[in-house]
Amino acid sequence: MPTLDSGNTAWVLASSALVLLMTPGLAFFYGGMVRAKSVLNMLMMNFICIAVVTVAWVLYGWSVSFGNANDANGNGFWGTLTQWGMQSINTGISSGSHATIYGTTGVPIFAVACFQLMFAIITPALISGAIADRTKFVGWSIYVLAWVTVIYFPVAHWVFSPNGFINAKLHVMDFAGGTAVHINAGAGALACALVLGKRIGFKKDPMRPHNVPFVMLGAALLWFGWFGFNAGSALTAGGQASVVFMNTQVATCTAVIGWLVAEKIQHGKFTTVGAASGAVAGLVAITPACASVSPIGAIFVGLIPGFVCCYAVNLKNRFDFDDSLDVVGVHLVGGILGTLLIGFFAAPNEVSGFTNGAKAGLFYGGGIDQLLAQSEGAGIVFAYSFVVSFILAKIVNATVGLRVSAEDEIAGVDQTEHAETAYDWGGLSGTLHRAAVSVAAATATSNGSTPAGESDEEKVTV
Amino acid sequence: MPTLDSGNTAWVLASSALVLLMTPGLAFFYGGMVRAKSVLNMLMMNFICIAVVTVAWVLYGWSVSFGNANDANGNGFWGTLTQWGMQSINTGISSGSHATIYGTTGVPIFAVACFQLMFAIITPALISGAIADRTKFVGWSIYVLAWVTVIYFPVAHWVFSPNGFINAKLHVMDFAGGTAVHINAGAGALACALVLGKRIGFKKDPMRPHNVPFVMLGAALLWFGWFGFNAGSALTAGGQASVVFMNTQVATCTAVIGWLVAEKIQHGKFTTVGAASGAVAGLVAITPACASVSPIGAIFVGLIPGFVCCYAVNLKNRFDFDDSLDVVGVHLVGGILGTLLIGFFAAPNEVSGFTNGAKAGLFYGGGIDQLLAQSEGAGIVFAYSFVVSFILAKIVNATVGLRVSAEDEIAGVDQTEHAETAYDWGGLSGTLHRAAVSVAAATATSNGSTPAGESDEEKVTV
Amino acid sequence: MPTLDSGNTAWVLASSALVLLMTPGLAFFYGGMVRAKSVLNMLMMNFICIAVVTVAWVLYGWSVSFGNANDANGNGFWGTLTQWGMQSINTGISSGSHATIYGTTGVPIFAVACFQLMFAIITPALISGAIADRTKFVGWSIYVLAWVTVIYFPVAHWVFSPNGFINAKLHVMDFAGGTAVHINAGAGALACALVLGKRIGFKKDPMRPHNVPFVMLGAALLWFGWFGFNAGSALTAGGQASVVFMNTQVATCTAVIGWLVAEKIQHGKFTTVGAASGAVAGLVAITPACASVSPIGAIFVGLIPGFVCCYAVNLKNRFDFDDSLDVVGVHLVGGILGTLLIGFFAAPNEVSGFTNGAKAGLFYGGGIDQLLAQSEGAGIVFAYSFVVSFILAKIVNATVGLRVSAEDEIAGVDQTEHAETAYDWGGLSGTLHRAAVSVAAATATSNGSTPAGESDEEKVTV
Amino acid sequence: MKLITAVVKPYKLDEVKTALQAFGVHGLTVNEASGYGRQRGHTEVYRGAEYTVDLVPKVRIELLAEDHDVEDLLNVIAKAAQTGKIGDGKIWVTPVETVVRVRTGERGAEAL
Amino acid sequence: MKLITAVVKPYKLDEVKTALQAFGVHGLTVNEASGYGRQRGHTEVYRGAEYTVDLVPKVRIELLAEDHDVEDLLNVIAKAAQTGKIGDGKIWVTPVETVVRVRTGERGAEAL
Amino acid sequence: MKLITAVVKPYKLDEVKTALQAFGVHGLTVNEASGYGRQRGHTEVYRGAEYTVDLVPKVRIELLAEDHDVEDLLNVIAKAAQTGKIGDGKIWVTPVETVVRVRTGERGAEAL
Ligand SMILES: Nc1ncnc2c1ncn2[C@@H]1O[C@H](COP(=O)(O)OP(=O)(O)O)[C@@H](O)[C@H]1O
Ligand SMILES: Nc1ncnc2c1ncn2[C@@H]1O[C@H](COP(=O)(O)OP(=O)(O)O)[C@@H](O)[C@H]1O
Ligand SMILES: Nc1ncnc2c1ncn2[C@@H]1O[C@H](COP(=O)(O)OP(=O)(O)O)[C@@H](O)[C@H]1O
Repeated sequence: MPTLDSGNTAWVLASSALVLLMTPGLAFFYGGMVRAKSVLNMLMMNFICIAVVTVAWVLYGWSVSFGNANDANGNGFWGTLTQWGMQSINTGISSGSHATIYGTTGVPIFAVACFQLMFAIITPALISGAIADRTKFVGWSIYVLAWVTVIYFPVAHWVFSPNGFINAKLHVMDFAGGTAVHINAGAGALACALVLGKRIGFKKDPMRPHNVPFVMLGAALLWFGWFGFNAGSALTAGGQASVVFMNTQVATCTAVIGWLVAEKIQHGKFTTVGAASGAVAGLVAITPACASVSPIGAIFVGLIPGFVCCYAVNLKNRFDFDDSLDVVGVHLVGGILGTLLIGFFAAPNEVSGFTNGAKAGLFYGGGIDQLLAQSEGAGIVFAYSFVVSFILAKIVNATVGLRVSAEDEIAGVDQTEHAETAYDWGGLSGTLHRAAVSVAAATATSNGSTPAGESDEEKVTV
Repeated sequence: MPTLDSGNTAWVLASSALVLLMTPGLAFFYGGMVRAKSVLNMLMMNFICIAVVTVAWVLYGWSVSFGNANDANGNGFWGTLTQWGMQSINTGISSGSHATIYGTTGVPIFAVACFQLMFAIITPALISGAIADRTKFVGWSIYVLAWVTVIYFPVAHWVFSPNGFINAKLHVMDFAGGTAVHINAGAGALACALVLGKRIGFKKDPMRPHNVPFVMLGAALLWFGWFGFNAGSALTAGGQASVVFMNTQVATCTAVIGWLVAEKIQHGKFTTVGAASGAVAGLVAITPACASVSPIGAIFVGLIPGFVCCYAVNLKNRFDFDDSLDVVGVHLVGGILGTLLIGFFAAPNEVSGFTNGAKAGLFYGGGIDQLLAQSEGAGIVFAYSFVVSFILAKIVNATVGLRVSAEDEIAGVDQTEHAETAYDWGGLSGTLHRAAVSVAAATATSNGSTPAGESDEEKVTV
Repeated sequence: MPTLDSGNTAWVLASSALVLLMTPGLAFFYGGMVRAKSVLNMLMMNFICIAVVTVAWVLYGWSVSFGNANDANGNGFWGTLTQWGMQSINTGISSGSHATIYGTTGVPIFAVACFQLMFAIITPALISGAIADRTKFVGWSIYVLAWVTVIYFPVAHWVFSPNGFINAKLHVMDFAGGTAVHINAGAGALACALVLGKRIGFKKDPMRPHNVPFVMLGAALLWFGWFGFNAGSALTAGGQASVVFMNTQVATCTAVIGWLVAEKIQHGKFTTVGAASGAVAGLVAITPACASVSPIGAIFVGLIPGFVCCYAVNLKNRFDFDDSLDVVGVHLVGGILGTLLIGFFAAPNEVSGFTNGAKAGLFYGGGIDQLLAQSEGAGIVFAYSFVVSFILAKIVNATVGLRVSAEDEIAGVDQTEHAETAYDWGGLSGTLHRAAVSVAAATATSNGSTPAGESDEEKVTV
Repeated sequence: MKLITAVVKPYKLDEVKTALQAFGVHGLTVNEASGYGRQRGHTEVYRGAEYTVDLVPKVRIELLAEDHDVEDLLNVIAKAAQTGKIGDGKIWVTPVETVVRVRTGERGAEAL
Repeated sequence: MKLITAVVKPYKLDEVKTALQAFGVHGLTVNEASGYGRQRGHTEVYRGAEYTVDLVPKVRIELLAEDHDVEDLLNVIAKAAQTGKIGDGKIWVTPVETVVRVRTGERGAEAL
Repeated sequence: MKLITAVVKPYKLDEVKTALQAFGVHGLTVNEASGYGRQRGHTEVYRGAEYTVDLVPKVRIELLAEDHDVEDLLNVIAKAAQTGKIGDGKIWVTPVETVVRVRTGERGAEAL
């Protein structure tokens, strides 16, 4: 049986921590872009994904996605329930026993489970950007639970499990999740934007970012964590992880340049939000391709999506759907581009790292096959994810409700959903009245008081 | 002699960096919660802990805490002074020599010393939250030095050193510091809150968080760094570290849920500050237990403290002591819960990783013994820490002084202690007068000018 | 041939991610110190370094700096072009092949290339602080490309490549870049400050930091990443990396203390910006020395520069050059001090880790030789960098232009260079008019509209 | 010459501005304000403490106008700012003795 | 109708508001302001440079009142805002010709 | 007693304050404001959308003065705030019936 490799394990554990950090990073990237009255709701929509998905993951998610990863006879559509609660997995702690290792990586399954969990967390979190400023927190939390259960867990099996059908049968190369993560989330975002509808004042009121440095901070944390996301996906600390790391860096940088150039052409300026968005577009695009291309190839896998996505963010205005923070324009479009560009730029040397029979790309003498395979994989995930995401959103919206009332939206979801204000610079804050704080009192009042920003009814001060 | 393991060393070094980051994370978690006029003082109280404790650590702290870790005949109460300045430790650099390894970990003592140093830094830093808005910077710095010397260094020996009496004699399971770090800091916080007394306007003026996104940022950095704190405590990158990582994640998430539910019951809302607080409560509670329970057990070791701590933060109002940012409610209560819950949820497989004769918990057929042991450990650390912290605070307060004057507190400690303002959005800043900046001039003026926010004496503009 | 070491590789990859994070960290450290009207420009000046330098690095930078690192007969002045595009380097992916390892580290060249790339990114980024509030974004981007090509890539070869002349011939000890990074960037900063000239209102208008918590956040991220910078430079996870980690921590802390003490003497207050600046000064000074001194030595290598740099930041006022954020006072002065202090504090045991014939320092019985060698190295890098930086700045300024117009500078470079506002707290933002957003429209308008803050011509609202 | 001061709901500012422009007003000055009145605020929760925020955000518009325009301007502003809900705000008129245009030193009507 | 404008220390706002409510005032408008006067500011230090901040934070309260209430209101406000220390601020009264309640279009006293 | 209100460019505030001090003014109150007028704003770009910001930042100065000083003060302020470029702002004067110094209760000229 394979033995433990402390170096690989150290890398996978470090990568797991890096990927966990991506979700707060995303929260700030998104949170900085919304108006000051809904930044907290945006942070919370992301934060709650961590909590909800983690619980589902240990209970059944891991088992459904990877529970039969080592079983060549898996049906390819979903895993098992036999590893529910992760109980049957050997930790290797009790003397004499050995930790169950994932494949031939020398890394304990528990470490790989931590790593893959972080992917399951950030994927639904990505959707939140499409429905900023108007989402009911409870409805969203339930939606996230349903979404990962019915969509992410199986799709992760299809794409990431050695015996998943997209991976094993269709020979798709998706190293770190162009389909399973970005196209998947992008499709969900489109569905949610359509179900929830436009924000009040969409295309009329100005809705500029309230804190651009936070957008940059978020982008920086995403970039930092993404090295764990991509290079960690090698599950080993060696040559492949090293090239993947370099490719990730290169594509992200050329994407920044691509976006800035497109912006200069369109608006005559290089913006900060544009540079941050370009970086994310590049990270998205290189995610599936990072282990299939050479650094030279990575230049194009970044440059092209960076440039194109800058135009793609205008789609929502053209087709008039309120994908508030451009999840479609960046993650769906970027994910599709990255997945398909593999069909052109996949290089023989890198491709040899894949054991699923994938071929080199069109520009590297591999012919058209891989491009077709990639398209197939992208198409299947998009179709499945969009349809099911749409249905789930309709159901949740019709039951618990996914969208807040118009008054609440105008007052701001921070106040109405979370009873908080993001910032208080001290000016007039002397004008709050402090309520009795004993739990008793608090409970009493809390019933009467539905916090509301522009609530017009007379209301007794607590 | 044990040989170097590069994988384990890489993990311990990476973990050390992660734990260092926790202190700035804490600074932002706390800093976002105070009013805009004292955020810098809060950042500084945390930042100075890093500086002061590090110097004490290399000079004598490490030696006192771990200097005789490998000596089975240690008295169990404190280490040695023989490793002062860390001079006697072999770095393994000069050819032919070998780095002195810590126990059987394959990790150089220097790496373990870096890792443990970060624990010594954040423990006193945790206390700062209890005395926000009113603390003299110099007094605090001196208090921190005294506190780690008299309290943390010995207690760390009791709990973390293989021959420490709480560890070896009492068979307490405290993997990463439920007693040594959180109960210890919580007791210190209670003592300081009592000695310094309440802020002007406590329970009267509104004192809401001035920057909630910073609270969330801090919580995110804490969470990220905590993986190093807990999983790094395995000092090896293998099966145990992997399970610990998973348990840490699980408990933190269920604690978020626990807190939010309790909040919904009390106030009818899910708040951002609540979610962040729940995460910290969960991280605190799982810290001692992360290597003693299974992922299923971790669900409860997070959920219960998360729920309970949300009520515990009301204690300060009930009993009328100004633990400003709820260090008692979160770290003391959470630390006690985590330490005791081990007595119920410790699972045989995980427990087998301990070599100090600890037993499984009540729910896992281990009987009542471990619960008693845990209570004993928790009680001893609380009693020692509270009494000594109280005495030290009294002494420092009576000599250098720990609390600022009423005028200074009203004007804001940022202005009066640090001569700075946290934010300047540019509006009226054209109205500052720039002073001569040559050192000479500066020195001259600085004497005359005791910065004061509401200073009413006529004063010549520099 | 040397075989792969997964532990060392994990550490170098993790370190690479840490060092990448330093540049955004620097962006916030600087960004918090400028006025609110130019924070985005500052973030962008740093962010663009990542993009520009990365592309240059894979295309030719790595090859020029390290392409012939293993060749003892290298000319010592620059590497090769044979590794352009990094194509000739074996990834070790295709079965049977082995990744090309860097020296005897057991780490793939690709990993080392990622690590060294991050150094090439942050060095020019450091310069940006000297020319805050007034720099043309396009001119800066071009300057960065020219600067790394003509200055950083060769200098990195001189200092870091085993066969570089400063390293091999002059026996200079510069472990992580006191000369190649900090003196180099400091000299460039001085040159740029002189070429661009002073800001309007320098020494007249108040220019206080607009967001001090961001300064602290940046310092924290720098500190965190710096462990990768210094300890990662060992390229192995063992005894040397462990001591380096400890020395880095110790010197940074004593520098914080040194700066705060100097500040107390000068102004009677301990400031937050001062503490953050002291930390950076300490990190700068220990960078070259971290592997040459013992922890006791590190105390002084931090304390002295921390204290001295606090006075050095007044040089710009004395000599009346507008090094806006004190790159000279901190990085040039700190870098020189760190490099020279090695000549006094280098300890035999640590020095034995160097294979270039370096000697112990004056206080450790090594005589004066090493001090002379260090001075020589520092002098050569300063002279070369200052002269060439100055010439390049003159050229770029004379052609594309490096400085914005007076109106733009008064209005603020965020508005005029990037058409953005950093913050919008929501107050009067209802008063923006949203323009047509279709690309067509956008393009149309963008021509007519040269965004301007105080533009006085009549202008039709879009 | 008169000074018209209007305190209205922030999200109404745009409509008021547009209406005034349509009427032919070429300038005005605005600042953020907080209002207290029949319209009540909202409740916030932090760590077990509930706060009542009883000031609501408003914008305060100042408009220098010639006497004969005042009546019309009052109606224009009131119409544009009206939602019919409590909290719509107030408008008041105070006499102005002199107006100076800083740029030119012009006085009175020419200064507008 | 008169407009009473009071510039007071920020942390006194709450007391002023409470006193006015007690007196029976049902509305007012507040905004942040900075004051310059006998009361001096404080010194700040950044990287070796010392700054003197000579504007101190104040709040500015506007209160529309009927003529017969003015005298009492002046006393109520002055009493509530007083600390006896330099910097307590000023109150002044200006004549108002018309007041309109935006919601209803009511004029004069009814508009309050 | 009169109230002089001046709306000027923010970076001119310092000069105005200095000029007033030189004239012998011992106090004033300032707040941030945004102005709309001939001077137009600027364009901003976010993710493909262009915004026109048509309010420009101003500062609003309030100065209580005795009748006989008003004329001089108007000139002092206008001179100090003038750049000659569009957007320099306005100054206006309104009558004040009473002034109270909160600290002492003094009225009228003594209150300044
Ligand atoms: N007496 C007053 N003086 C000054 N401002 C007032 C006064 N009364 C009300 N206001 C302002 O008018 C706003 C709206 O008043 P409110 O009583 O809430 O609703 P409405 O005007 O529709 O009756 C308040 O928020 C406050 O800003
Ligand atoms: N002439 C004035 N015009 C307008 N506001 C003034 C004037 N003089 C003082 N103030 C305001 O009153 C505040 C307090 O005045 P100050 O002279 O400091 O104390 P006091 O009123 O107690 O004598 C100042 O901060 C300023 O806001
Ligand atoms: N009718 C008005 N009422 C109140 N404030 C005005 C009025 N007209 C202009 N202002 C203020 O004066 C400022 C400058 O006016 P503007 O027309 O831009 O330039 P100028 O005064 O040089 O002609 C405006 O930004 C606005 O704040």
